[in-house]
Amino acid sequence: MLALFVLLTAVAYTVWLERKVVGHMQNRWGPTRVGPFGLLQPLADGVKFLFKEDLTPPHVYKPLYIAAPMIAVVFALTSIAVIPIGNTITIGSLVIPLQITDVNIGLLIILGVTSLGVYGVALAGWSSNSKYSLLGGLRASAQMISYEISLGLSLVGVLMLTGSFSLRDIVDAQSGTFWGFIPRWNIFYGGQFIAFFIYLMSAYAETNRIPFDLPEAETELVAGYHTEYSAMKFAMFFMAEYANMITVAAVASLLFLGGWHGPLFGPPLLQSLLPIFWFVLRIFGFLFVYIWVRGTLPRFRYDQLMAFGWKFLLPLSIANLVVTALVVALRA
Amino acid sequence: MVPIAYYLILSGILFACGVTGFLIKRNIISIFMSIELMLNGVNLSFVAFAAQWHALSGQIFVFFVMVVAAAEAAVGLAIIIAVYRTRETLNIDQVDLLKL
Amino acid sequence: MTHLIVFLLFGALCVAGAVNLLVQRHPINSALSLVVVMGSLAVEYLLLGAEFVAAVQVIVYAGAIMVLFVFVIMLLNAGEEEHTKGSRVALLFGIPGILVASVLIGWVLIERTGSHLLWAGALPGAPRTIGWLLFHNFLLPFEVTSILVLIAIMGAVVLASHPDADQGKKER
Amino acid sequence: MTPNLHLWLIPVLPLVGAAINGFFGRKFSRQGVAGVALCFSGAAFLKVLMVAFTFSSLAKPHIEFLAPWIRSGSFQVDFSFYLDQLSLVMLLVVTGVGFLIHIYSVGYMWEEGGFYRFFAYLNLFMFFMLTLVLASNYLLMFIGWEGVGLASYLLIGFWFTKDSAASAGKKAFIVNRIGDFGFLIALFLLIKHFGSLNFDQVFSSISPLSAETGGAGLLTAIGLLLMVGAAGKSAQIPLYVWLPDAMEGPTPVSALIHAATMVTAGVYMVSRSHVIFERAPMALTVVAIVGTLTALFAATIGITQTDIKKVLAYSTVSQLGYMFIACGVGAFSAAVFHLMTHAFFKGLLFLAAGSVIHAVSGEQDMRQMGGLRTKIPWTFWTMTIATFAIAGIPPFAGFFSKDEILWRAYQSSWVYWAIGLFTAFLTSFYMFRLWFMTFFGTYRGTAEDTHGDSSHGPDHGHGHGHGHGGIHESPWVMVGPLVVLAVLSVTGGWIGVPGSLGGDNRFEKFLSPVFHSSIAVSGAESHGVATPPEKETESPEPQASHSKELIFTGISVFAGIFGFLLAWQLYYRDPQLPQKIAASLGGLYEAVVHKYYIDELYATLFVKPLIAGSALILWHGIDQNVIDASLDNSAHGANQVSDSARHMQSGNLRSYAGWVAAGAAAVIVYMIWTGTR
Repeated sequence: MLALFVLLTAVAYTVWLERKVVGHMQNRWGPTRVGPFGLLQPLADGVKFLFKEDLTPPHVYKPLYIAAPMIAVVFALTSIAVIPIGNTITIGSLVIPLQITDVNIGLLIILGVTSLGVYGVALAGWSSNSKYSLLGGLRASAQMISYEISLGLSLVGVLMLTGSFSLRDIVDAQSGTFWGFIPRWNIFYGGQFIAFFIYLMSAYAETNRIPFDLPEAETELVAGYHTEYSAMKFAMFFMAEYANMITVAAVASLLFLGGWHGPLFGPPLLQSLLPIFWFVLRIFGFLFVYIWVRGTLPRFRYDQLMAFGWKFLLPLSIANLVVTALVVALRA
Repeated sequence: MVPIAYYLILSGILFACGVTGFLIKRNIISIFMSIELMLNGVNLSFVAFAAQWHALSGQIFVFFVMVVAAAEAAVGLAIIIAVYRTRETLNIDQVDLLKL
Repeated sequence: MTHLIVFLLFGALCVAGAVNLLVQRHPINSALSLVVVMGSLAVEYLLLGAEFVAAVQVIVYAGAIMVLFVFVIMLLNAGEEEHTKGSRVALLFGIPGILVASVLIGWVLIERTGSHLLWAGALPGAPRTIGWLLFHNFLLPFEVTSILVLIAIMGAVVLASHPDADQGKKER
Repeated sequence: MTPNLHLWLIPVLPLVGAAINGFFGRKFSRQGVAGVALCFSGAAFLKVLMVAFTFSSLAKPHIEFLAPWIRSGSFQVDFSFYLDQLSLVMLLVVTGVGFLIHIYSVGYMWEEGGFYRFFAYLNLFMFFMLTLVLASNYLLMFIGWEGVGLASYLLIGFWFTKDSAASAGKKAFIVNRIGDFGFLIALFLLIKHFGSLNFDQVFSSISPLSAETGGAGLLTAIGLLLMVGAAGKSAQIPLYVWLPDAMEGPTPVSALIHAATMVTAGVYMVSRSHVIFERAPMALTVVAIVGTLTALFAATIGITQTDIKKVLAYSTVSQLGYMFIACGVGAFSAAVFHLMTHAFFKGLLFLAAGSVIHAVSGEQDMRQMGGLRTKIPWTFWTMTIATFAIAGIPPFAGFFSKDEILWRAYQSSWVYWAIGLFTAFLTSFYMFRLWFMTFFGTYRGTAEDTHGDSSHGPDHGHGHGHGHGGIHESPWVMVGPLVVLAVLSVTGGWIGVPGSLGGDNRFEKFLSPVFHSSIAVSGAESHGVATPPEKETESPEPQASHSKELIFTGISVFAGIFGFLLAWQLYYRDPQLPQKIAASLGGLYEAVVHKYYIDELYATLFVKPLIAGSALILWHGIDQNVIDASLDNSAHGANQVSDSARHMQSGNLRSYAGWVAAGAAAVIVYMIWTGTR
């Protein structure tokens, strides 16, 4: 429950952060009115969504129209469950595990759940019986399936380096440093920065973010698959998207950026809280890159997207996989 | 603890449902999904037997089944698309040119 | 005990999904019910301890194959299936035949396997061991299957590649 | 180890000739074809002569193994050759006479179409005949046996464009089949009871057996069956009918196959398996009776025939009858002796007749001839010698052999002797009748009548060739063999001068080891009709038998002379008389002219019912109603079934699925049903 609350707030403030940053990038101020620096803006948005009229257009296929956003948001949030945000905190005697469940195939579950997330988008696009939405849904599902492959393959490299599916083990394998000053992160290790690059691209595509936001391209299809949605249902899609972003960011930081490892100092309580801080820092850094890219890059054409995914990313990831396998085999 | 027979019965029910769907469905895609359902029932029995005999090879077979199912889905759906393109229908009862 | 309860719960979900697949007349509903079936099957796998199978079930089946189905349904915009008078053979022979067959199979299974109890996580199919098996004992089938998949991909591309159906080609 | 004589060369040489002529002869010139044929048959003859010269130094019987043929368990049959005195004599006769007739044929057939074909067949016949003679087991012998049948069929039907020739060929073949059938069964019996077909093994396993007086014994059965085969091949009653018709073939063929060699194969076979016959008195009796009847019967028919070749044909039949008498009374050496001499003079007769026919341009009816004495002297003189020989006038060859046979016959039973004597008289009578009708009196034919009367004149077809000039002597290639054979028919008998005439019967002594060996083993047996001749010759008081033999010799000579006189009276002095006599005899004469209606009898008895039955039962009944019907119905049924079953293929996927499901259910039910029990 706590985790859910934390996640929702995180989502809300990611939205705020995005608006702020993009605003500054475009020489605007972004939200300023509500609260200091508009810090209460997310809250206001939430309230607005809640009280808006939830209108359902005719000709929609009701059951799926209603189910789609829920599917989207549910899958988006469940994937957080297996993500550890740090080691256990020990305050005095009580021990708080900072992870909801630690199954030793956590990563696989994340992948599975995110892959299920497609349904929300696709069904939304299809059920709300309009050409924009349908095109958006089609694009979304096609694009997600296509990029899921290279995403998974890019992760396999890391998995081979630290032979485990358990996120905790993966993170623990990244503690320490090379030669004392370079942190022993996977991104610096065994040529995994290529994998990281692939992961980044695929993640953008998975979360339908610029430059791969074809499904919801405002300028072509009005808003893609959630054209017909309003109020809370729209909010759900919104939350699902940002939650996915956060999940992806968390996975990236866990797998490539050394998880919660970082310099520890100060009193024990601080020492026990610092890993969480480092972890959240990485996540937000990653999100910042998201926003940054959004602010700078234009959108792809659809065929370019597909060509990029199938003809560049996939071979690249396979090559990376082979090289990593060779490295592991030689080292073993 | 659950008697293995339950798992097997479950898989049997799934399989039977698949076959029935194959028999009564008229939409090619639905029929195709019925096939997938049958495969799933078989997979369950595989895993259950693997658990009974403590032999992982059962699970390996499940993987093979999945891979083959994936390939089959790719080809089959492509075929369905081609059929739809030429015949403008998905109703299996209307795709019966191949007869005497 | 919990094991039994969970099993019954998701088993019921499975059967419900399967039956729903049959009764639903719209392909997309059938597809979604099939997704439900697969998801609950994944849980059953987890109960049996086959985590990796469960994960792959979710990722490959529910996450890829069924998405593909949904995609095709959306692409072809398949509507309600109309009730054409099908073949009497299917109803006269097929249904009774399959009923008899299933009943007999069930009877024999119960009769043969007896009440062999399975514990939760009876057989931990750890990814490591499975991979080991896959690449040692089952290397040849593995390679053959990979070739099969390659051929399937090419076949799908060839079949679906058509000027007016680019997405069909781009799949998988 | 006895030297290897390469006996296999003897049969194979003619085969090579046959192959060359048969396959490539079409391209050769006539000279080429004749050259090839003569080369190979002559080579065979030379080979036989070489063998004959080394013969005295051989261990007899001399068996040469060539190659294994059939090996199944203990039963084995090889390609191996069996050389002893008997087969040597046969070899000399076959190759010698055969070679001469080859030479003769070159001239006779020169104008014919299918020249190469003729010689290919002729060589082929030589091959089979030699195989038959040299065979060391009954099976190989049977191969030769069938082969000569085939060759004779081909040669009888040489002018296959002519119906009579073709049907005659078929007749010969079919009648021979009947005999071969008996022969085959005899072979099976041998295999069953003695587990072998090799002569030496069979005989050595038979020798210990004692003679069977009863008629139903195994050896008797075998003997009778062999006799059936021999009767078929050697034209004995009741299977002689094919031989007269066989005269449709070219005359050299008649000379070679149907007088000199093939028809004597039966005699050879009987005397080869004398071991069996000596122990089957019943069979021997049958042989003797058949021989006697045939001799008499054919002779009587011969009297009335007007076709020159037919006369000779019937005389051949009756002479063969003589040989069988000899066999029947156990005088195998005498039989072989007569076989040889008969080969000489009968071959000569036929060749001479052929020369006559040649001279009168294809005419065969004696009534169209006459007064040819001066026109074709060579033919006349050689023919005369042959006639005297066959009539049994000393010192010609026929006299000795026939006299020998009669003497033996008397020793066994006077009935044989009497009939034989009468037959001898008839023989000389019709031979001289032929002689007078052909060469004396005035020429009754028209020289330019090249076609003759196509009703008679089987050589009609080749008559076209002789359209040149009138009556003319034959070319030297034809006359040469005549002369050689004439010499042989004069002197041929001298090697067998019986003791009674101061000779010591060298021929019999030469052959005696063959026929002696078995007797030595089973010498004890003295009962039965077949008193072995050798015992007689070595009987204690030769003088008495000698004087007795002399008397009989005189009687037979007198019979021959009487026949001559009668013929002279009837056909030279007063040619009208025969018609009167014929008229007075009336029906009997008619019957004789029509060969006792035997052919018609057979036609009504066997041929027509057979054809009718075949047409009714086999053709309409079995072939149409059973075989064809079953095929048609099965096809029709398949058509029906598939017609109804094809509705299963409705093109409806779900119905297919339904079938599959039903089938799966059936399989599962079956598996469980079997698995739970």
